[in-house]
Amino acid sequence: MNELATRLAGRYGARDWHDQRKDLAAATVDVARIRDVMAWLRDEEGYRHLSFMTAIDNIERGVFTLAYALRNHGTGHGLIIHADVGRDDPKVDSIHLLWGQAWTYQREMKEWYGIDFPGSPRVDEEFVLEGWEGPPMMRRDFDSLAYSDATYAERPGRVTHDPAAHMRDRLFPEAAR
Amino acid sequence: MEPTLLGRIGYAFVSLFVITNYGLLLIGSMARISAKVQGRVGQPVWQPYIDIIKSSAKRNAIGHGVMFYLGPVFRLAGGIGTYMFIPAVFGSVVFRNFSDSGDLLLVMYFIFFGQLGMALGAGEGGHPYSAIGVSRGLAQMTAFEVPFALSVIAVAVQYGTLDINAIVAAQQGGFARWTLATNPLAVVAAIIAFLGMSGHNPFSVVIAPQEIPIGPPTEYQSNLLGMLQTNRAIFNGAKLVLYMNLFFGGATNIVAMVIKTFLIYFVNVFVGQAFPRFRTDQSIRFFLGVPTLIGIASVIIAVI
Amino acid sequence: MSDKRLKPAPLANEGLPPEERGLFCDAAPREYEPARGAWENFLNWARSESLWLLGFGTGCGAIELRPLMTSRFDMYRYGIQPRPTPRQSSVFVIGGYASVKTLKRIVRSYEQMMGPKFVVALGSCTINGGMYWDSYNTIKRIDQYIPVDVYIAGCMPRPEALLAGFQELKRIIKAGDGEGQNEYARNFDWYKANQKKVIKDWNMPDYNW
Amino acid sequence: MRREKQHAVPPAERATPDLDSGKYLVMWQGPQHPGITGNMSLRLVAEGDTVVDCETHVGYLHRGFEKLMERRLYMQNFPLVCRIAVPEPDFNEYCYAAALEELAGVVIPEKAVWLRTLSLEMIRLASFLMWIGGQAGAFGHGTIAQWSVTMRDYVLDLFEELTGGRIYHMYIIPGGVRGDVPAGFWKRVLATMDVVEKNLDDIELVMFHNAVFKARAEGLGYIPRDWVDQYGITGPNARAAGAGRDLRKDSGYLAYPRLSFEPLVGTESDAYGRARLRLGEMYQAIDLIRQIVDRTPANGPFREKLPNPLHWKIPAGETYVAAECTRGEYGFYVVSDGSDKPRRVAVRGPSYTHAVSVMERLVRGVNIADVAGLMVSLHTYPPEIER
Repeated sequence: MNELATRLAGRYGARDWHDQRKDLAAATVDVARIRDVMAWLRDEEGYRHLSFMTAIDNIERGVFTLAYALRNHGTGHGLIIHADVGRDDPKVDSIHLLWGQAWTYQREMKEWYGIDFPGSPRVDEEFVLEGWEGPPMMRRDFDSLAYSDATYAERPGRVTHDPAAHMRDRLFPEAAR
Repeated sequence: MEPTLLGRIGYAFVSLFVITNYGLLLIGSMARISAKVQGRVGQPVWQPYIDIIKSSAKRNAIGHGVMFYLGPVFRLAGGIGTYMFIPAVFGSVVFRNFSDSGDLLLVMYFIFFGQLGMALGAGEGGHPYSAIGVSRGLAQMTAFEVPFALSVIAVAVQYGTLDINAIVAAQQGGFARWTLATNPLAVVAAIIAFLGMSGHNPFSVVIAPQEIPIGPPTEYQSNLLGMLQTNRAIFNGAKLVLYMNLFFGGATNIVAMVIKTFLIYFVNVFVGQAFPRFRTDQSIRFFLGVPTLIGIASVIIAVI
Repeated sequence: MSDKRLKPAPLANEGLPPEERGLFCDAAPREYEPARGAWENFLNWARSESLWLLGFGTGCGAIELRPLMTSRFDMYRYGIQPRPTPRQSSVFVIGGYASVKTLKRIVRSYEQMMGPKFVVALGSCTINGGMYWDSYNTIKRIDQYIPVDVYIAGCMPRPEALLAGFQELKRIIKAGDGEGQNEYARNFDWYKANQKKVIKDWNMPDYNW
Repeated sequence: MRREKQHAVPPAERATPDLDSGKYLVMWQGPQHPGITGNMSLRLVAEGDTVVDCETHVGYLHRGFEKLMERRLYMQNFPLVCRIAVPEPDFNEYCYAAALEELAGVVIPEKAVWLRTLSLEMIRLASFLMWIGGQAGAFGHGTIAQWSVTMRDYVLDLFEELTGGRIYHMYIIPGGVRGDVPAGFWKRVLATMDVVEKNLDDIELVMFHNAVFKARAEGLGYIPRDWVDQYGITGPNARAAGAGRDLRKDSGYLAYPRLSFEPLVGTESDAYGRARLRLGEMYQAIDLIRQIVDRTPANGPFREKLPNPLHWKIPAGETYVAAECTRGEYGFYVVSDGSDKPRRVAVRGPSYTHAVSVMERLVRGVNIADVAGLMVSLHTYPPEIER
């Protein structure tokens, strides 16, 4: 797979190629060229199957790291393409014309992370939430527990142990000492 | 001796009471039989009674206008009317109902009547699935009425009368004189039509829970639903009695009536358990195909 | 039918656009007097012996309803059977956690059911949030939003537990305590406030007939 | 009759009918609808009896798993992952466990490999049995549903004996499996397999040789071969279309390379062809289970000793582990930042493509009566869409 790494680096300046398994590798490209990379991988290199797309919130570096997982059914090799996009006003090229299901993932990312994919169909519609007010909830700075406590009524009498403490005291006492 | 009109009305109530309970028990026992096919124990035989009581005991009900209320009334009237003009037991005074000469046409009309009234009422309900169910039901009805009407015509031609009593009388005296023996094609066509009429699989397109839950009665609840359930029992019984009279030699006592109708209905349930559901267009195509040809053939046989 | 005539206080239906408000019934629910004595007992017996579930799998608990209504645990034996439309069903089975989006439909379906109506809530998630206690999208206790008659704990409750729960529900109904509908009508404002607190985009009538 | 071959268009070019023309009827199928799988809804626009447009609405089951997992320890996530796909939780457990093992460099013992394979195949059989009931029920054939769901229950009894849980097993944990095989278990497995196989023969006789079922299912929801890559279709839906892709063969995880089986490939991916293929896969699963029963080592460790789960920190890294579940490629994408909580866990459910893009594409031109059957024949499952 290393010749693919060199080709990818040569054509699109892909960085930090990493072989996770013998059938899974990852590389990082520039977000501006993501659509070209995808089209090239799909048409030239045989990575015709888009497994999924998602994003990782690297809040420390102030970026969302997109992850596009492709699979080459001929060689059985999987490839994960990464691209960093800034956390403030993120915009990424849509690939809904390359794969018929990509628009759904993009709609999901728009709702869950606030990453915009201009031109993607129905990208602004609500996907899984309804009447959601507040920040995109998959961002790291959104606290699920605080929101839940503030919004939903709690039944009195529920004792919430800190799970770690409970495991330390009750389940694995030998680990504590 | 010939009872007075008042006496006949009283007898009619008796026979109506009998057929209602019989129909309910028939539905309950058939549900139990199909449960056995599915490997279950099944609901109690008297479950239909409880359901009707429960539906009628609902505390609130909503309506969608006058026709909405009239729908079940028409349906019930259709069911009772169908039954009232069929002699349930041949030669019996009590179960003779109001059957007189020429009543076959009246019965045929009443079989439609309930469905049409139901269509009006369900359309008033305003639920899209009700509208779809109504259109499906009427479309299929027009389809299965063709073989049914043909077979009835064959019977009428064969016996040269439209009086059900006369038809039954002509079939007395052993199996060889039944329509089943004398004109089997008519019976085949009529039985296939009966599958559609009673709405069992594969012709249960009207109330198809997975497709249009649950068709015309979607909006009906409470006492209106109870009325529909009662009518289901009466209407089933009436149709079964009609079939028994036309094709299976009628019945000279209540026991024979029970046995014959039970067997006729059992055929439906048996088929219904073994088949999925047709699409509406497919069922129409089916009814207008082989069954219609059989019906025509039966008429020809009856004529010559 | 009589409910149409006497309406206590017409509801505002502020969630609807003004031109549509006339299209929906604006009558608040009212309480219904149970009948007296033995007659009411008889009716309650009938109600308890023919429980019609609303076929609405609101959560993963619905997966155990499948075995329940099939041959292994045959719930038809006990007069329980599913109905596809809320108008005709009398028991609402909340299958586990309810997300906000589903809660909206739960409220609608519940209000469309004809009383007396009963609610059986499955799973720990409906009691106190269960393992989704810190989720941003699932409510923690269902009885803030609709009255609940029977809770069946567990994740998920086994079919045997469901049967036991239904027997308990029958006992409650026979005892004449299954008055969830009246309770809902009595505390209508409180329930509505809770619902509107959670359901942010309230674009339906305040009370769905 | 087969539908003529449709050409896939990206949904951008979707022609939306103008609803004010009065020619169309808009209705919602679901969420409260017996003909919908799980808890989702379709907004159908019908012209007469034919659906001309459809929008799938998901999210009724959204619990925010992926957010909750970021708040919990790696071990604490195990009760969560199995609840993402209720009919077949073991695939979630396997993918998550395998991802953690790969990142943490844990090697599981031989016996655990076989027991995991057994659990995966048994849940595959159970899930298919539930599906075939749904498929028959969607066409109004309740008898098949009654039979098959009962058979599924017998398989669940085996699970209850093996893992203690009927629906949620939490049997596959990092480092191996949670428990050993109880005494006499193999005998009961084989007995149950015989019962199920016998019942499957009945089902094939009653369902697949049924003229009405053929009339309903043939030509319904025809998926052309060239859609498979365009829409990322996997699993039986793709195999029925002629794409012989089975991760069990291709990526050869667990004990599958050592088992003798060939992925089934069909020629026509319509409802009938898919149902046929899935029936074949049920027989295949029974055969695989019998092989596993023969070849599982009798003794030996079934779990690797793990560090204290409280302080189990997994070195930074990322991986994507996929398995062939009943519906297609099921994958977990786990990103670790070196702490004791995952940084990101993304679930790839096959229904994601099948139930949204493919469904919206296929349902156009279909009779209203067939929408439920089409939906079931794609074997979609909502919770893995919205997580």
